[in-house]
Amino acid sequence: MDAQAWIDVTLAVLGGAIRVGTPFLFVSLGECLTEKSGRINLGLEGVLVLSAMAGFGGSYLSGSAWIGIVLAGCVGALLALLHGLLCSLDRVSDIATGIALMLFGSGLAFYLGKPLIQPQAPQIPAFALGGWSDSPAVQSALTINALFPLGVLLAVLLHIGLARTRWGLLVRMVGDSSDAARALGASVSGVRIAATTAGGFIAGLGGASLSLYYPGSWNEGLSSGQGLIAVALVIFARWRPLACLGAALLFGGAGALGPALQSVGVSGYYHLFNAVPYALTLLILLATCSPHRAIRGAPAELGATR
Amino acid sequence: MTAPLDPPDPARAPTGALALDTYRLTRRFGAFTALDDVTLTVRPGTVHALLGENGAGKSTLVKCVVGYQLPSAGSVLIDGREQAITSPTVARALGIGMVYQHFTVVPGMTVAENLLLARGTLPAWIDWKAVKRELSAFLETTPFRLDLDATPADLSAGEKQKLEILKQLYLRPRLLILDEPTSVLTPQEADEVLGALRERAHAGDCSIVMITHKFREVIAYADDVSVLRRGRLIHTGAVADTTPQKLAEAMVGGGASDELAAEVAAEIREELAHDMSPQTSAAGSPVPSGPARLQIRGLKVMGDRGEPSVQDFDLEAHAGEIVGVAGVSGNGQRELMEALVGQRPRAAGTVTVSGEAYAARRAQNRRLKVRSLPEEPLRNACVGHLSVAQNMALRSFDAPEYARGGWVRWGRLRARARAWIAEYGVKTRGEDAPIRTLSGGNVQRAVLARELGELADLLLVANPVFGLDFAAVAEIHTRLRAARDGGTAVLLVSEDLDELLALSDRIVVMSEGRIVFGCAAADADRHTLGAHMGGHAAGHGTEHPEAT
Amino acid sequence: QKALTVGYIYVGPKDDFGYNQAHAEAAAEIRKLAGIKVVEEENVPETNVVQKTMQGMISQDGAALLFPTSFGYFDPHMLAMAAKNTGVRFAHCGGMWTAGKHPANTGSFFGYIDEAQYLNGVIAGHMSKSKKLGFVAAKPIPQVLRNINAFTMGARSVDPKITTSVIFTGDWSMAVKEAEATNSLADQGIDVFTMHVDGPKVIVETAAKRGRMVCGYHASQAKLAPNAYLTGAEWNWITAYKQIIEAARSGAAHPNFVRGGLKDGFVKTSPYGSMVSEAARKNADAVKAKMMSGAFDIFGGELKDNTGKVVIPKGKVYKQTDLELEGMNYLVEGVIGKA
Amino acid sequence: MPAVESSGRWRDPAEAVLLPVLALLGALLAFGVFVWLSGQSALEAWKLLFLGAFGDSFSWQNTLQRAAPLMLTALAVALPAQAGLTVIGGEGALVLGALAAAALPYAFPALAGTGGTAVMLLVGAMAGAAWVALAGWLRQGRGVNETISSLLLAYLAIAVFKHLVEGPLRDPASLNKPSTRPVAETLRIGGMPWDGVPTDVHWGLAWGVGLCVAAGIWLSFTASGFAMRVVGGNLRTARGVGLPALALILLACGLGGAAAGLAGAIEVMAVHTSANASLIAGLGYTGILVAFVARHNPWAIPPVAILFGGFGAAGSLLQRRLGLPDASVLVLQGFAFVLILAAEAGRGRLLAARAAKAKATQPPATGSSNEPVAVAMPAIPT
Ligand SMILES: Nc1ncnc2c1ncn2[C@@H]1O[C@H](COP(=O)(O)OP(=O)(O)OP(=O)(O)O)[C@@H](O)[C@H]1O
Ligand SMILES: Nc1ncnc2c1ncn2[C@@H]1O[C@H](COP(=O)(O)OP(=O)(O)OP(=O)(O)O)[C@@H](O)[C@H]1O
Ligand SMILES: [Mg+2]
Ligand SMILES: [Mg+2]
Repeated sequence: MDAQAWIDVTLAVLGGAIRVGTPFLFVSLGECLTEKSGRINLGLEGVLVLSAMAGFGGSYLSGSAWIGIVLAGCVGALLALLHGLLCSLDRVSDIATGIALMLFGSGLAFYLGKPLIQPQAPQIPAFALGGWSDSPAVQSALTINALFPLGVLLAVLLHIGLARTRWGLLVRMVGDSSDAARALGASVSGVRIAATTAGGFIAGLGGASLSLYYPGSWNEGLSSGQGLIAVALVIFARWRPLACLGAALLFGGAGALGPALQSVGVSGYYHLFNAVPYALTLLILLATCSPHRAIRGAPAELGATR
Repeated sequence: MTAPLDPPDPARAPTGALALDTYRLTRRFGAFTALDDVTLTVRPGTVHALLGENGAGKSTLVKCVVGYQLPSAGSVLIDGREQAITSPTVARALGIGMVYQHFTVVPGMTVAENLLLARGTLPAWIDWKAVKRELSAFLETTPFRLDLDATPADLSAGEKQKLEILKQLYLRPRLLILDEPTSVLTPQEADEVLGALRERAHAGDCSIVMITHKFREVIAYADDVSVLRRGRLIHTGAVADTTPQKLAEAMVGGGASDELAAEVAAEIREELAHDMSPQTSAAGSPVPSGPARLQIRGLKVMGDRGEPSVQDFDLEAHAGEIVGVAGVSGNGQRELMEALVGQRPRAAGTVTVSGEAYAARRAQNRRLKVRSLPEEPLRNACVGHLSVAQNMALRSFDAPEYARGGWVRWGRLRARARAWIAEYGVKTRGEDAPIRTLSGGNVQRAVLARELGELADLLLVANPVFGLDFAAVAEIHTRLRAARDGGTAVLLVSEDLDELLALSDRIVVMSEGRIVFGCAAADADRHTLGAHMGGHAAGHGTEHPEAT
Repeated sequence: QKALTVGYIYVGPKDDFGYNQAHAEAAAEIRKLAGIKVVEEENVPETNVVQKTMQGMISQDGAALLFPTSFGYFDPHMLAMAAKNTGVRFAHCGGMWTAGKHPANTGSFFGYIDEAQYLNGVIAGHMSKSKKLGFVAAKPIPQVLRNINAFTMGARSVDPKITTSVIFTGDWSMAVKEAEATNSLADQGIDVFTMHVDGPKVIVETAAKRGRMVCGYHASQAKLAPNAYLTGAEWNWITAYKQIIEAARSGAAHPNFVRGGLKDGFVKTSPYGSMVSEAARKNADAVKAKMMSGAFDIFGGELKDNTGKVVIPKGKVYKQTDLELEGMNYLVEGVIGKA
Repeated sequence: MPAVESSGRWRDPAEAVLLPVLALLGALLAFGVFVWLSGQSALEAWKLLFLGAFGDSFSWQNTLQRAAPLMLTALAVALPAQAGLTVIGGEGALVLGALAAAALPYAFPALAGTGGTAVMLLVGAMAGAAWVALAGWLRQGRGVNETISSLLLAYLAIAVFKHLVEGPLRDPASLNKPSTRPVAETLRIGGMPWDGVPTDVHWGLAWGVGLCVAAGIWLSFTASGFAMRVVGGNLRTARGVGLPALALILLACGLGGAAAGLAGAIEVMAVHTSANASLIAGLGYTGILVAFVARHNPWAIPPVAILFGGFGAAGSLLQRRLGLPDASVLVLQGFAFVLILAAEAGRGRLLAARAAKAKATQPPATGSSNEPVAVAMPAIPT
């Protein structure tokens, strides 16, 4: 590989970080909020798929991508609400419920989405910030979909919100000590249901980014485990929204590596290159975790994750 | 919901101590009545102590007052007016604050955040600069010092308890309820805290209800005292008009057997004796010098956050003695016990049992006859969803007499479980009931049967009577003494100085993961021990116990 | 006359704008024929589940002719079922039926779609300004390699400087990877795309979004990108279906090895997009006419692969029907990538 | 609130069966409504569901054949769960098991006969065991959450599998379906006989049922099985009584992984005849659902796997007869899973009337003497 090829691959990875990373950003923010309240939602995979379908349908039927986005968020919130409600029943484990919702969400999405495989729907606009360069690679890396800035804003808002708003403190308290929350008269399951639902809304936006921007259509292979990986991203972001942004970008960039290498002629081993994001995630988790102590920042009520 | 709620405005809010009355307050859990028709009066501007055995209903009473639990019947009157206190929020609005029996600080949030949260009525947007200024100013007015940016994980148990109290003082409560606030404090700290609170009460700022098990505190700080037994109010009146002995009799009741009453009376005398006149009474028999059963050399253990929580730890226990380890909770006792019984890796040092390097493995436990009674047995020594019989089998299900060719002989184990249930008086619906459906004391009994059922050479014990009532305490203490007299070496870690003084032959004090003091129990004196527990005494390790 | 029940089995959704849709569209035509009953099942994995689906169509629905349409159904699944149901005919799409080796009640049909891909290449060669073409493919198997080679050779017949960059996604249907492959290639200045994956929709849309041109595959994707769609290589399965069904109805021997190209009506090309230049149309139409007359062979010597090795010696010409081509394992000169 | 204490011993098992059955009926009802809303007859759908799953011997074979690998992949979740770990990476163990079995003849071309089959199954099982045990070790030794790591490891295993099968190990003769070299006829696994006639249901079913029963017996009646349940029930307790927790957890993970690896090897030797990407059909993931619905109880896995197999078999018929999309089975499974979970909350309440009566007759926990006691000193009025 020559110098130009290195530059090209780097650019492609940077561009891919945003393109591929956008859904991860939203899902991991949604999961982060959910987990901050002391609950884990593996069902975000189902949320992602169902909301991608709903967003696409909404955009297609209404003719406006923005209506699609809102619909995607709402449908995501609804499914997550179901998770929240189920988990607040006695003896219902959140891991099992998450897996159930993964199945249920994808089933509904595939069933109801049949008529949506064919049509095209209005897409989310993108900002071309790379006009100053005449390299197509630079231009494409700097073509930013309108949802991405929204995601960044959300990350910042969540960061600030968790640190200095009443709701943020409440969510963190419930996630850290349900006894304390009860002693202060807060409704633990109420807060958890609300946080889970809000998390579902955010993850739903990730679904919209899949079906309405990248790759920009609805089909049954649209999500390939993004919702599940988000759970891993939240751990290595150590439950910090801004770090979720970084984790999502890193994972997105790693996902762009395989195709980028092939496009500059590094062929072979593509199955292995395509698995780089997973290997990277595992390595980072290995570096983050320790057998002797809980990860700093982990909500204490989150028994399932260490 | 969304309107910004203002912080309590000290200038406008009504101030002054509240009067509290409960009228025929009753609380039932299923068929069981935890609180039975209690009518109680707390005079404004006084410190009112609440006494009672474990499970007498003290916590239930105060939880009903603050709306954490709803009474099944009866009412609560504040300043003579009936109030429907349906949640802690309502209580807070009325000016009632409560320090719960168990910590309710949020471990992952800073001291400042914890204090702010306690205020209940948070503004939608938090201006941390202003809040911190306000909090610092507030801290100035209290006798405690805490770093606002520390997280509770960095605080000792005593500091956490102070934070709990600060959380309530910050609200400027007009009625403050404290459920066993001094159980994790050294005697000196307890004096400091209670003194400050009494001052406030007598200044007319607030009324105080204080639950405690320590007669010393009742006598020294309370104005009035009430005694609950099995959910009923047995006695209420001025402290000046009563004596500890009378209070104790009220707690235990005339219905108790003579033997038990004598036992209890002895325990109380001991406690008071240690309080009032240091260095008078000796506990236990003279220090024996049997063969060394347990030798700990240079032990180092890491805590949950990766910090050393036990270090340079040397200790020996000989056959036929009880070695008591005293200390304020959170000074490494938990980690020490865990490292000894194999629940936590040891970072350095050696542990030898009867001359053999000890790794807490199963075969070793069986051969060297090592047994343990950890604290919180349901969490540390049981599997909640397994049956009583299965839990009783945990030590021996793979021993030759109960397992043949890898197959467990459950029939035999169940028969033995039935025998133990009868012998140890475990109240259970049967040996097949999941052990988590048993009451705390009965779980303790079940574990005791398992661990003491066969004679041990070394017994590792931690807080064996925590949360138990007098009868259970007396029984467990008797069994521990019996084991000692039978030649067992007992290592007894306890946060209860009275228990240590009553049982031990030798006492060492643990502070910040090290042994800082040691002496024969006969020479032990409450105040010296307390000083070492608080880390106030002379430098670490100067009076090392291993001189014996 | 008793109705003939025909079963169709698809590996993906019937409306994927691609491989499965091409079959399902033709199956829908068949359904309209008198005396024919069609049963269908989609998203059937290539495990013993497909064996059960075949058996179910036979025992529960009375199917006498089955069309398992995915490569992976052939061996061992279809062969196993054929051995158990000797009275039922099996017509597999894409497999290599071999006389003597495979039972007589089975057969395979396929189309020489590389002809249409060659024509795609001719148009692409004319339309490309950067002289760099892109091919997004699933896996390096002979049918895919043959398409990549034909496309490249078509383009290089216009301008020998043209190269084709290939990206293998590794999966037949993986939307995000296909989009990412398209974008990576677009970043390299590639301006005409084609593909061989199950559902080309994502690639067509992504290329169009990037302002690139695209040649379709499997079915027509023209309406997805009217301003970017040059032409496309399409299946016309109805021809093969009718042949096989007629034989079943008349009781004639089961056609075991059915192949055909443009001139046989097995494949077709999409109508040219409005932006396709006159010169391009003319050139492509001329080649197409030769193909229709049977006078055009794509693969002839001397042909080198992209490592410089001669794969077809000088003077040697392969007819489309030559079985050597069905085992192609190289990428020709001008292709950037590794087989 | 206090949990209701059970009294009769029959109550718990009765409830454990009754609740999921009720939930299943609820799911069928919900599915009927769903079908009806999309314009089809619910009655017809129910009928076809039954016919397709259990209607005749063909349906039964269809159902059982689908159920067979699910029993093994469910064990890959249930056994680690018994030791306290939530592992969801059975798919990775399955593909590695398949890969190992298919690759073995490359190294030992002389393998043949029953012995050869046994060796291949063993090697497949060992490959799966190693992979899940790795997740277990990452948890115990490194503190990495095993749910996440097993998922990531599954993705990695699949990538390695595809790379090898479509690259270095590819049989050049496998043209359009890149595969390893086919397994020799003598090494393959055939159908189980029924009444002397071989059926379509291969011996994998026997392995599945056999291993589930073996696991059930092991957990209930042996010392090591009980030790593992103690580790899963309370790790601190297990350590406190000196059980070798790490070894037991690795054992549980290894055995679970071995079951999934075995499933992979059986898929190669009984179904696919070689290893190729068609193997990656989500059997590992469906196994997760089966294990969770069975509440990780090995005894419950076979019936639940048969239920899921039946769903699949019936879905096939629903598509062909009613033209419902293939996803309708997913919807039905989704309803069933969600409702079965929700029903768990009804535990101890379903048969509560009896329980309440039983409880009232129990003596209070705190003691037996409840008569009023003399007040030891005069109460001072305030
Ligand atoms: N949530 C509950 N469910 C069932 N029983 C309960 C519950 N809370 C308390 N009890 C029972 O009510 C009785 C009174 O409990 P309470 O906590 O008030 O005792 P206490 O006097 O505070 O004892 P301690 O000195 O141990 O704190 C006990 O028998 C206890 O087991
Ligand atoms: N999880 C549970 N399921 C069913 N019953 C329970 C459960 N937990 C507690 N109980 C019952 O609630 C009652 C109160 O239990 P608790 O542990 O508070 O008893 P206690 O009064 O403190 O007794 P002790 O003095 O022995 O500790 C007991 O009768 C116990 O059997
Ligand atoms: Mg209490
Ligand atoms: Mg108790």
